[in-house]
Parts: sequence; structure tokens; C-alpha cells
Amino acid sequence: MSFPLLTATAVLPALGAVATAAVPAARRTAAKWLALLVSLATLVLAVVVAVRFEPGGARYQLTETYEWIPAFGVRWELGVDGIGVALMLLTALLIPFIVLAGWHDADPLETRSKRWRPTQGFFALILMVEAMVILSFEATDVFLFYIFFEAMLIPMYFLIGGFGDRAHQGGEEAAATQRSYAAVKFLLYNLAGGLIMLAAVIGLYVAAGSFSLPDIVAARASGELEMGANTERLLFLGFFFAFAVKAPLWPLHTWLPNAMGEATAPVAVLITAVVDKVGTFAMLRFCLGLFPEASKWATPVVLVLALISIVYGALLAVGQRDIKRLVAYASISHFGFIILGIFVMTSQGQSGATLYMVNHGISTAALMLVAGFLISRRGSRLIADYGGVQKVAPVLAGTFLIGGLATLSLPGLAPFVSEFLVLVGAFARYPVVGIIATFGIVLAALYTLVLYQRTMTGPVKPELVKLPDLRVRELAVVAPLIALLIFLGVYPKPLTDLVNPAVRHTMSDVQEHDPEPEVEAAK
Amino acid sequence: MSASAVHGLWTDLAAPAAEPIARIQAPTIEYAQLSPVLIVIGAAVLGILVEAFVPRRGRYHAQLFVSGVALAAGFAAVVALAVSGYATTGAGVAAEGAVAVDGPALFLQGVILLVGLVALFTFAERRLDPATHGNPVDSFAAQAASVPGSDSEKAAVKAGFTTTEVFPLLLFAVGGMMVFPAANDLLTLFIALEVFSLPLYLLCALARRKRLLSQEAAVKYFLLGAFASAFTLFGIALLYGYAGSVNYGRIAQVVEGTVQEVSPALAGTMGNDVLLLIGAALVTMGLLFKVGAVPFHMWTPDVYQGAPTPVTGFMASATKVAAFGALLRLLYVVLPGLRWDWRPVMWAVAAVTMVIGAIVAITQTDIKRLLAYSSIAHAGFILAGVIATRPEGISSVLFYLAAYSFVTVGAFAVVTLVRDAGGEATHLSKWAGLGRRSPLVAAVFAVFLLAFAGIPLTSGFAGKFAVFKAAAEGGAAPLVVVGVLSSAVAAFFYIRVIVLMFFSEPKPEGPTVAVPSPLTTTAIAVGAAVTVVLGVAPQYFLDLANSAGVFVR
Amino acid sequence: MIALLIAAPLLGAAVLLCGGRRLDKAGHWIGTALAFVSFGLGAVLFAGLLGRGAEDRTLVQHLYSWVPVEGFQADVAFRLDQLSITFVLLITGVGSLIHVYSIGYMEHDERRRRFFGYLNLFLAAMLILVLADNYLLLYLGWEGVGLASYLLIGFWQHKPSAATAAKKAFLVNRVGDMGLSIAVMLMFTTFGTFAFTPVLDSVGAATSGAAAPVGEGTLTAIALMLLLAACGKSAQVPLQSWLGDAMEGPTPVSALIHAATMVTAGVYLIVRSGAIFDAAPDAQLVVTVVGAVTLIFGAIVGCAKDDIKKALAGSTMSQIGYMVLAAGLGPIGYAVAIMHLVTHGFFKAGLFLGAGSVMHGMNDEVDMRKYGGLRKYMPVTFVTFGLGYLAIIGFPGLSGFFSKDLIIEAAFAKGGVQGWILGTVTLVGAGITAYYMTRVMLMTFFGEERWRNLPAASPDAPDVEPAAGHGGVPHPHESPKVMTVPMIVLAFGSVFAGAFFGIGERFVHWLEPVTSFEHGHPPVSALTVTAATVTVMAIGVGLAWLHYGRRPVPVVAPRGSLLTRAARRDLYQDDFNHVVLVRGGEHLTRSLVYVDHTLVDGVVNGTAAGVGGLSSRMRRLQNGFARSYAVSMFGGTAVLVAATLLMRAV
Amino acid sequence: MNPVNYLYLAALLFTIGATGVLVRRNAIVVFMCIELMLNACNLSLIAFSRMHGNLDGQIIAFFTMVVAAAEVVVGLAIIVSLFRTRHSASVDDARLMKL
Repeated sequence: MSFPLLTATAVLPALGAVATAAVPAARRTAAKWLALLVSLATLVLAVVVAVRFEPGGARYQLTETYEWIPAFGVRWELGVDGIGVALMLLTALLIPFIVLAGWHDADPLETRSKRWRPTQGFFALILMVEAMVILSFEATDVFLFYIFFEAMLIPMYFLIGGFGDRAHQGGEEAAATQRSYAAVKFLLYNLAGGLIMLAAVIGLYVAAGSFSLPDIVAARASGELEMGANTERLLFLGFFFAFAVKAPLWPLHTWLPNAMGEATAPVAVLITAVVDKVGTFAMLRFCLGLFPEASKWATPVVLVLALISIVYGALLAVGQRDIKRLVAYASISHFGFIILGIFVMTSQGQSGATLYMVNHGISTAALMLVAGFLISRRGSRLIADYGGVQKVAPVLAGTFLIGGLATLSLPGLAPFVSEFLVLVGAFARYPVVGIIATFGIVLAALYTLVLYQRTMTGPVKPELVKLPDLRVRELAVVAPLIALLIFLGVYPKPLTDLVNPAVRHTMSDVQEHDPEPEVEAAK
Repeated sequence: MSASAVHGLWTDLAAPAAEPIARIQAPTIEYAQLSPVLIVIGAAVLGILVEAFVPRRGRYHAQLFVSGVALAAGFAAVVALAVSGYATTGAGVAAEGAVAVDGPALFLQGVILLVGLVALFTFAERRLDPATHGNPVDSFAAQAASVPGSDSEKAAVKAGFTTTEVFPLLLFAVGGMMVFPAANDLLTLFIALEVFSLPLYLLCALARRKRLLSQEAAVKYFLLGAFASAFTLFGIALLYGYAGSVNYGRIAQVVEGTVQEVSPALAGTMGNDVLLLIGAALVTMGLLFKVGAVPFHMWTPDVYQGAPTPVTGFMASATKVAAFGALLRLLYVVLPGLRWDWRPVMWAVAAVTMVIGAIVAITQTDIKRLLAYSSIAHAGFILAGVIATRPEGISSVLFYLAAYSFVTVGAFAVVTLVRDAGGEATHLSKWAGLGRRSPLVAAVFAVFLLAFAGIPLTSGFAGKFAVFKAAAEGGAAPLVVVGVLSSAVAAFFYIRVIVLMFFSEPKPEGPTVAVPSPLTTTAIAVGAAVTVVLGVAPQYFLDLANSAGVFVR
Repeated sequence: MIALLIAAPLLGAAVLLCGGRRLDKAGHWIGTALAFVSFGLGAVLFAGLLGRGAEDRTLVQHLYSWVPVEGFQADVAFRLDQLSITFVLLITGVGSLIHVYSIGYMEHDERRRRFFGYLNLFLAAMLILVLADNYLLLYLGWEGVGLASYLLIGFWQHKPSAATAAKKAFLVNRVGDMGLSIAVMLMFTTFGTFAFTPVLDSVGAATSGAAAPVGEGTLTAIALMLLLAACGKSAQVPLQSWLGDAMEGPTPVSALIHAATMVTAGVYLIVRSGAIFDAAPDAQLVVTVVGAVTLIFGAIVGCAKDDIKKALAGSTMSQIGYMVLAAGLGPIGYAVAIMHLVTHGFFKAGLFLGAGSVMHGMNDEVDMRKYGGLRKYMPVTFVTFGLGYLAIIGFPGLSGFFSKDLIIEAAFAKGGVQGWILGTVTLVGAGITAYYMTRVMLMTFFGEERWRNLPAASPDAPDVEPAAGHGGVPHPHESPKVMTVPMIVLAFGSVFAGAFFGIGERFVHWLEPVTSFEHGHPPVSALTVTAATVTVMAIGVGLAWLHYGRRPVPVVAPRGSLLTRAARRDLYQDDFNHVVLVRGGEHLTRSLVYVDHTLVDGVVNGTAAGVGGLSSRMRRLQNGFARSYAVSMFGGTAVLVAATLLMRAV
Repeated sequence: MNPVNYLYLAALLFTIGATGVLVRRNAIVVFMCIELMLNACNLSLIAFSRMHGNLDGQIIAFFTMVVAAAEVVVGLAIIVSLFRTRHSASVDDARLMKL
């Protein structure tokens, strides 16, 4: 038995979380540094995983299998394919920035009691979420995945409800109520999804007699496991519902704006850039892998919903008055793209979707974190309260603009590649869908540029004259992200090499082939 | 009426007496196999003697010692029996077939004993209330007979009386509960039922604070309990009439029609299924009342709220364990032949119980009532496992009961800690901001709530999964869906409490969290530990439940 | 080598934008130097091409594989051939000159470093655009120039009007980009690739019957989508509205991006994809129509504007209309279009720089009605501007004359009714061009000095450009050398380029391998056409002189005729957009926000509330009466028994 | 005489008792009604015992009497204490806890 690398990658942050939580109340800064170091160490491990992973090799690599609850047929069964590695890397990469960006977000306003240690809790929860997210990217046992898929809700819930924006219109009281509303909404939506999935998980066990994804897929491929069409469809719906809530897909999206609006910017990034990815990832791995027929059966509906998400999210983003809610709706639109790419069942679409998950993570992180810095300076989330920032804080404005341009997927920045792949993939099979989705890029430009214009340009608002520019810590958060955006924009090959084989496998799972071009191009 | 049907009793009298009978053969009693029960009941009797002869000062400690030792010894005996194979291969019936000694019996007896032990600690807690007149006080009335607020009560308090009778009562209740799931004939069932019910009625009436509520709870519980047991008894009578015997195995044979030498009378009654069906329904109803299933649940909230919180904790956990044990045995041993008749009905009961329990809990404002309704919902979940009618059903229910009882006892133990001037502060509004005041207690309670809600990595999830899995395999998929939906609803109010504790500002005049003695601390710690262990590494206990999941016929 | 061509300005952009304040001193020199470097490289490459035979003048440099995905290959590869090198020279050449000019023009702007950074970024993006070997990479450059234009139009971000203009430009372009991306997708689904050579070759093969035929419908669709893109970038009707507002940017920007290079990218796209258009005649017709309409539209707008830059913008529109029209004519037009593009690059850049110089001397006053008689104050500007003027109106012998004349001929040569219509349109266009340019000329450099007796510093020019320190009566003065030299150079270009290209169809033949030139046969002799053109031009000049040369020009614009007023408002196109798109969009989003909150969210909250209500209703059953509990038990038992019996019954 | 008649009688008594529980307010009376139900059970037990010709039923009947006695002890204790606090034995007055 070789060294359990995958387990280690997840256990490390978990232990880190415990350790951070244990730091005494007075030593707040120590806790922060501890959290940062742990997250960086996790990143190192994740990189090691990525290096040890051979794109050309077996579908699931670095696999580990231990018995856990034989009575339920549950095994601690981990393994990563290219997609898993990519998303694991994304997670491990973003957490340090999130920690760094949230450096002061959880400093207690006044010490309520000696035992009250919000800061330690904040960073411990973040690490806990990281551990669970990583595990859910690694788990190849459906039950194992489900456990962490569900369990990660709890720390997220406390992060949202416990640590809101300092800056809030209507005072601390209103903030608290809105926060807990958002947190409860988040939890109930996802819990409902999760519980319905639980029923499907049980059903899957009854139908397949195993929780091991590879086994089930193999059994289905070899035809020794027959699942009735209706059973498969019901189970698919059970799984898909949970993932659609998490992703989120229209019309199950309404929890996201509340959550992202009320949470602090780093937590908002954690939600949309990391946790929500589990949903789309799971669609790709579990829905398509376990229920290929049902997936195809559901494709039309899913595509329509995805299209609605794209356009609807973008339009609502245009209509927002609150910076963070705007970003949230933009994310909804982007998740529409991801889901679209997954379900058009073309390799361009699915590679695009996977890249999209990564790129959207980075770009949203960049935009949202800068927005967070801005908000923490002015103490307001309302777009109307800003204007002319560009004049007083050019660097902040510049980074914000780049983040925005990434959000509207400007060619040369990472998101463009993925978005275009998704569009091409969609167009190749369903031209109309492709064309409708293309409208998304115009709307994206609209809400991004409107946001930039209203906040950054024009005459400087009097109360902003003293606005300080980005500090070193903040620059250290944003600069690497932007560098990454540009790099992946001009040279995404490392990522695509990682993803392509995995996508090939998924395509073979659903037994789909890319549509052939009309004529063979003259070479 | 034919002469052959006439009973020997009369004819013998008519005949001239033979020479006096030299010897009668006494029934053989397997004392070893009955030892757990005997120990506990014996200790209870001893407790009464203690009350009679030990001076008042010494009673508390004496009682605590006796009960503690008895429960521990009982548990040891259970373990010994289980180890020596009575749970599996050596399973059999004892005491002339009155009591079964088999896996489920021993498993549940073990659970009941442990829960009883933990409950005992909460019973014995004397540091939560400030000492009055220099005498430490527990949560029980100084002198139950004295009228609340009267001079006699004040005098009793001044004299430092304490109702140490609670310990023997607890032991009697535990003893009865231990027999209940092991009962192998209807008579034993009925007696056990009464043996553990009557002490509970009394215990409910013994609260130190809020005595009117306590007495009201006792009256309601008593009257409704007696009412229910009357139905049970009638059911027993009818079953007896149908089968001509109260022995489980015998009845089962008759039900399945695999009985030899059918007497004409038996042939006559056997033909009449109405007796069987009504009788079965009535007995089942009695058990459903004890587990608090809709529509026999209405006593639960009132009694849980009014009873002294330690008693509530004990009732909520141990009673459920015992009652579900008896229900399992009844349905799996006596009435398997009737499966197609009772399954649909139980389906309906389970579904309604889950839904109503979850929905009504949403709008509760008192933590104890909230937990009461949640216990109703959980009864529904367990029923889903009961009707699986397959071995997994039994073992899953056993596991669920073990998991659930410890969560419950722990949760109520936490409730005893949150106090204000009027004793325990059970109104939810007073729990606001508890997480800010004393994060640890709030965190532990949050763990219990999450376990109730069935969040993964807690025992609640493992149990729920086991039960639903069994139900689904038993072909009760719709029931699983209902269960899942209602647990989604249920999640809402558990979350509400957590929100209250952590996300809302503490009120200035809010309650304080009393610093308990090691007793309650142990109780809570045990509860939390079991909750987490059964959640993270349930395998060993699942195996245990699996191996124990076979009834003896 | 080709990569270096792009790398140079890219490096400049990176250095200047990330460099921070410490580069403020040297920033502009770095930028300019790198621009010249890439011009130098371009010249070398050009020489290299000249060295080769006419047929193998196509170099392809494959750098690396950009997006390798199953069945989808996008490479970063550059293609250098006659067409692209022409653009390279134009871009880097004019670009460098304008860098130099900007050194002077932006002297007093504290953000000059960033300005040069943006300019370099633009150069890089534009070079990528014209050098790309596949449509996706072209798309990259396409959006890159869009970004640069966005940044530069909104360079003075503190001016809300500038920010708005920038946003508008980007958005309108995005609409065009939609077309481009859909076109690329169509190519991918049709040919499985979108690199130039395979696509164009297979189109050719298909049409020539050498390969499996491609549905003409598909090709038409692709072509139209490309046209949409072109319309966006080149400000053709119906996506022309952004160009006028784009004049909010600093004048050098208007000269480089919105006159000489970027706006002509659409023409490049069409010419580059000639094969596709040739295979889709319907699409070609649409192209010509668009060109014709824009030609007239721009011209009319140009006649009415009093803002000198806006007038020039209108003219730009119209001139590009010429090019697009020509490009729509197919092989007879492609080369001609490019030729006009190049010459236009020279003289229009020159005109803008001239305008900039005028504004520089007039406190950034842009209203021509407040100019007048400036010729003696800024002679160099006057001369260079004048030469540009002569060139654009097509004064015989100057560059505009040659290129425009060829286009008109080609238009007639289209043959049939179409030919006549298009020809006439182009002729009329030439006339109007002459009219509005003369108008500009007269109002600016001739007539009485209207700026002397102004009420105050003009209101519409607040202290935006730091150059305008002092209000009050302006003191017109000649611009510094660093500004005038580029103007002179461009003037030279605008004088001689046409002749150099035109004589012996040198330019056309140079491009022939790429754009497959063929001689059109106009129904009337070329000489007649030329004569007609010159006459029309003369009429235009005359009219203008009648209107603005003879009688004094009122400082405050007269109400003017209906057409004038319409033209001042860009023929109400903006108003239409505002009412239909902006208002409509606002209403849509607002109502959607409402829907999201009440309906989508409402459903969920509604169910929650419903359950809650149910709960509180059920709660009442728990009424505290022990007897009612007993009733429920009794009833329950009854039901239980009944149900059990029923089970047996059924 | 047909033993079934005893059963009818028992059922009748049982129902009377149950009805009494439902309709009477006084706790003592309610309790007495429950006793009546128990005795109805006894009657049926004995009748069955006679029918089947074995002693089980009669033995149960004895047990039931003991249980009933025990219930009386507990029940009366509780009811009396309630009465002394509230000066009313009506079960309907005891409804502090509801909803």
C-alpha cells in the first residue's frame, strides 16, 4: 500500500482546521498564519497529486480503497481523473487567497467573552470546507461523496450566517437578521436537495447493490447490471436535483444571491468558486456516469433550463444595485454555460465545461475579492455609492477591470477559451442552442461594463476622495490570480491535456460521438 | 357444550379425591439467563428497604450507589450472556417460555441499561439549583405529597427533604422496560408494560419547579396510559380467545395454521379471523401509544414538557427502545403470518407519524415540546424500518434505537443546564445567543440537533440511512421518499434552534448556563461521544445489531 | 520573426501598464521606440517578401497549439502574405507616427504612460488581428483591438460622456463579435476547422466542384455573420452609432484607431474571407448594399456636424462604406478596397492629426463655428490638412483620386442595374464628400476669426484635457515639431501614395495572389467615369463654397432644414436605440428582478409559509384537553381496527 | 348458554367504559371507567378460558386485578395531589400545557 496521497490531501486541512480552532483566543494572528500555512501545504500536496497523475493513464489514478462501513457497502474509495485533479488544484489554489483576503474579516468587534473566538472559528471552518470539498472531488464511492457533499453544508452555513459584512446598510441588527436568513435559505435549499439525493442514493444501492462508481459503470457497460428505464430516470432526477440546487440552475438559484450578498467576499468566493463547483462536477461524474440513458433522456429539459439560466442570470445581473448580488447573478449565468457544456454531450462542450469550472473559479475569485476590498473600504455594497474610484485607486480599478473582462470572457483571458468551447460544442449539436447562448456574451459585456462605469469612472464621489489603493496583502491576493487568468488564456494546454482523456471517458460512458463536419476540409 | 370440552378442574372436583399428591413439579426458572432483570428488580426492592431503614441523610448516596451498581451489574450480566452466546446460537426462551433470551432482547436490554445509567446521573444531579437552606437539591420535589406553595412544602424544603424514592422508581421502570422487549407471552408483555408505566406516571409528578405542570403531565399520562393499556388488555384477551394461548410461539403457529392437535374449541375460534385481527390491532395500538405514533401521540408533548427534564430524557429514550422492541417481537414473531394485513396499515401510520411530527414541530416555541414532536417524527422513521419485514429491518431498527436514545438523553441533559430564575429556561426565545455566551454547551447541543436532523457523520445519519435502506429494500420506496421529505421539513426547526443559539444576539436578561457536577457532564459527554462514534465509525455497532437481529421462536 | 513583430508592442504594453509611476518619465519614449521597432521589423519582412517570387510570398509561422481539444484544434499561428504585410506596414507606420505625435499631444497628461501602454496594446492586438492564421486567433485580435479602443475612448474616464462612449463602443462591437463567433462555429461544424487555408480552399474546391459541395445556404450564413462582425468593427449601418461618440477619446486615438486602422478591420475580414463571399452571391449583394447605405449615411452626417471630429468621423464612416462596397463587388473590388483603405489611412490620419493640432491651439475647442481664419496662425497644420483635404475629395493626382476612382469604376463594372445604382451612389457620395470636406476646410481655416469675440470659454469643453489650462479668448498657435512632423509625413503619403500604387496597377497586382484580381468592364469607359467623378467633386466644392465661403458662418448653429437636424442627430439612430434597446432593456431587467423576487423566490417561500400555516393549524388539535386526546386515541384505534379488517376484506 | 354472549357482554362493558372515559370530566370517574374496561377484559378472558378449557385466561384475570389495584394506588395518588392543588378533580381544568 503506497502512501495515501489523496487522503493526506484532504486530511491535512481537516487537521489544520482542528488545530486552528484550538488556538487560544488571544493568539488570533497565530491562528491566521497557521491557517495560511496549512492551506499552502495543502496546495503543495495537490500539486504533487497533479504531478503524479499521468493524463494518458488509467481513468482513475492514485486510487485508495479501505473498508469503512461494510454493512452499508460503503468504502473509503478515492481516486482522481483529470477533471478531479483540475478541480482539486483549483480548490487548493484558491483557499490560500481566500484566507489571505479574509485576513481581517473575522476580527471580533469587541471581546464578548474569553471563550468567544470568532477568528479561529472562521479560518477553521474555511479549512474544514476545503477538506470536504477536496474529498468530494476525490471520492469514487457514491455514498462517500454524498456524505461530504452534505457535511460541507454545515461549516458553510456557519460561515455565511456567522461572519457577514461589517459594512451594512441598516445597522448590525438588520445585518444579523438578513445574514441568518441567507444562511438558513442556503442550508435548507441544499439540505432539501441533499435529502432527495439520499433517497436516490439508497435507491441506487437497492438497484445496483454497490456504491462504487467504477464498479457500477463497468457493470452497466458490460451489461451485467440492468436498470429499468424508469428506475434510472427517477434516480437520475434525485441526483440531478441535488446538483442543480448546488450548481445552481434556474429556478433553484435564488439562494445564491442572498448567500453571496450577505457573506463576506472571501466566503462568497468560497461558495461560488469552490463549493458550487462540486455540483457541476458531480453532474459530469455521477449523473452522466451512472445514468447515461437518463441523462440523454433529460438533456432537452436541462438544456432549456441552462439557457434560461444564462440569459436570465445575465439580465438580472444587469438589474442589480448591489455589487455582490450582481456577481452572484453573473455566476448563475456562468453556471448555465457550464451545465450547457456538460449536457450537449460533445467533447468540446464537456472539455469546455470543465475548463469553465476552473476558469470561472479564478475569474470570479479575482473580481469578487477586489470588490470585497472596495466594499470594505467604503462600507457599502450599493453600486450607487461609488464613482470615480479609478481616479483615486487606479490599481484597484485596474484589477477590478481585468476581473470584469475575465467575467465577460474577453479573448486572451482564461474564461474565453472555455466559454468558446462550450459554445462550439453546443452549436455543433444544437445550433439554435448555441446561437441563443451566444447572446450571453453581449449581456455579460453589458453588466460588467455598466458595473465598471458606475463604480470606477466619472467624477470622484466626495466620500471616496480618501480611498486608499490596494495594499500589499491585497495585491498579493489579486496579482497571482490575474497572472493565472492571462496565462491560462494564452496557454491552456496544460489544463486541456489534463482534461481531454477524462472527457473521452465520459463521452464513452454516455456512448456519444461528436457530430462529424459537413465536409472534410481540404488539408 | 360437549363434555370433552369441559375442563378437568370441575370434573376432578366431582370425582372422589385420590390420595394426597406427594409432590408437584415446580417450574424451572433459568436464573442465570434472567439475571439482568433480577438484579435490577432486586436492587429496586433493596432501594425501597433503603428508603425504610437508612436515615434521611444517607439515603441519597445509598440509593445512588445501589442503583448505579445495579445498573452496571445488570449491564455486565447482559454482556456476559451475550458473550456466552445467548444472543446468537444459544438463544432460547426462559421461565417456562415467559421470557425470551435472544439477540434483540439482550441488545435492547443492554441499551436500556446504559441509557438508564446515563439517566441516573441526570437524576442524581444536585448542583444545578442553588442549595436551599444549605441542602443541595435535585430536580425533584422535596415532598410530592405537599401542596405546591403550601406551608407544608416550605417546611419540607426547609427540612431538606428530597424524594430519593425516584431511584427505586427508576430501577423498577428499567426492570419493566427490560422485560418488555423480552416478553415471550402476552401476559408478561402486559405486566411488563404496567411495571414500567406506573413508576413513570409517578416520576412525572415529582418535579421540583413548575409543579402544576408536572402534576398535570402525570394525570394526563396516567389516564391516557391506563386507557391505552385497557385496549391492550382487551386485545390480549381477543388474541387469547383466538389462539387459546398467550404464548407467542403458540399464537404464531395458530396464525400460520401449523399447529398440531387442534381441539374443537380451538378449531372454532381459529376459523374466526375477526378475533385475531381486532386483537392484533388493539395490542399494536397499545405499543404504538408507548412509542408515540400518530394518532396516539398527543400525550407526548404535554408529558414531555411537564415532566422533570431528567425523567423526560429517560422516558423519551428508554421507553421508545422498550416499546419498539416489543413491537418488533410482536410483529416479527407473533404476527408474521399476518404481514399482508398489518403492513399497509403500518405504512400509513408511519407516513402520517413522520409528516405530522415534523410539521407540527415547526411552530413550537418550547424546547422540550420541540424535542417531543421531533421524537414523534423519529418514531415515524423507526416505524419505516419496522415494516421492512426483513432481517435488515430488525437490525436497522436496533441500531437506530441505540443511536437515537443516546442523542435524546444527551439533548435533554443539556436542556437541564440552561436555567433562569424560574428553573429551566425552556422557552426558545431564551436560548437566543447561547452560542455567544457559552460556545461549548451550544456546540454540543448543536451536535445533538444535527444528529436529530440526520446530517452525515453523526449517528442520526447512520441510523436514518440504515432504516431507510432497509425500508427501500423491503419495497417501501414511497415511504422512504415521504421520510426524506419530512426530514427535510424537520431539518428546518433543528436549524432554527441553531440559528437562535449562534446567530442572534444574546438577550441581557437571558438565562445562565449552570455549571453541572461531573454527573451531568458525564451524561452529556457520553451522549455526545456515542453520537459522534456511531456517526463516524458505526461498523462495529452495525455488526452487533446485525448479529443480534434474530428473534427466537 | 513575425512573433517578434507582435511581441515588441506587447512587451511595451506590459512594461508600461505594470511598470508603475517610476516609468512616468520615460514611458512615452519606450512606447514609441517599441512601435518603431515593430515597424522596422515589418519593413524587413516586407523586403523579405519582395525577395521572393509572387506566388510563394505566404509565410506561416506556427508557434504552439492554443486550444487542443478532441476534434478541435486552435493554434497560435501567424500568416504573413501580401495582404497582411500591407496592413502591418500601415498599422506600424501610421502607428509609430501617431506615437510620436502623441508625445506632444499628451504632454500635460499625468497619465501619459498609461496612454502609451494602451497604444502599444492596440498595436499588438491589431497586428494579431491581421497576422492570425485562423479565425479564432483573429477573433482574439479582433476583441483585443476592441478592448484597446474601449480603454482609449474612455481614457479621460472622469468625463462621464467618455466612459459612456467607451462602453457603447464595446457593446456595439460585442454585437458584431456575436456574428464573428457564430461564423466561426458554423465553419467548425461545416469544415471541422477554422484555419484560413483549409476553410477557404475547401470552399473554393466545393464551388469549383472539386470537392463535396457545401450548401450555399451555409456559406451565405457564414458570410452574413462575418458581415455582421465587419459592420460592428467598421461602423457600418446598422452598427455605426458608436463611431461618432468614440470621438470622446483623445484625438491621436481617433486618428489611429477610429480612422486609419481598427475601423478598417471589417474590410480586411471581408477581403480575407473573399472566397466565402464569392461562393455566396446573396451575401455579396448585402455587403454592397450595406456599403452603399453607409456611404451616403456617413456623408450626410458629415455634412451637418459642427464638431470637427464628428464631421471627420462621419466622413470616415462614408469612406469605409466605399471600401465595404468595393469588397462586396468580389474579385474586381477586393484589391481596390484595400488600396482605398491604405490611402484613406494616410489622409484621414493626417486630417485627424490636423484637427488635433487645431484643437491643441484652440483650447480644445471642437466646434468649427468657433474657428475661422486659422490658416495664418497655424500654417503647417493648414498645409498638411489642406493636402489631406484634397486627397480625400479625390483631387486629381492625389491618392484619394486614384483609389476612389477605381472603386467607382468597379461599382459601374458590377454591371446591370446593380452596377448603375451602385455607380451612381458612389458618384453622389464623392460629391457629398467634396461638399462636407470643403465645409470643414472653410469653416476652420478661412472666413473671419469667429473665436475672437466669444462670450466665454466654450461650455462644451470643460477643463478636460490638461492642455486647456486657461479659458477666455484662445491664442491660436502652431503645434510643436513633435506633432507637426508626423502630420507632414502623412501629408506626403496622402499626396503620393495613390499615384505610387495606382500607376500601372502596381498595388493591385501585388495583392493579386491573395485576392484574385480581375478587371471589371464598366459599361462606360474609365475616362468617362473619371470625368464624371471630377465634375461631381467640383460641384460639391462649389456648393460648399456657396454656403460657407461666401457668406459668414453664424457662431450659433441655425436651426437648419429637417434633414440637417436629422443629420445632426445621426439620423435619429441613437434615439431609436435609446428608446427600443436601452429603455426596453431597463424595463425588461426591472420586471425580471421583480419576477425573480416574487415568483421564483415566492414559490419557495410560499411553500415554506404554507407548511408553517399548516403547522400552526394542526397545533390547535393539541388543545390540552386530556379527553380530546383520548378521543383521538379512540378514533385512531377504531380506524386501525377498521383498516385491518378492511385489508382482509379486500 | 352460548359462550359468545359473554363476549358480547364484555364488549358492551368495554365500550361503556371507553365512552365514559371520553365523556366524563371528573378524573375519579374517568378512572373508574378505565377500571370498568379492565373488568370487561377480565370477563372476556374468563369466557375464553372456559371455551378453550385451559387456565391461562383465568390466571391473566388475577394478574389484571392486581395490576388494576396497583393502578388505583398510583392513580389515586396522582389524582388526589392534583385535586389538592387545584381544588378540582376535573380533567378539563388541567390544561396549562397545550398547542
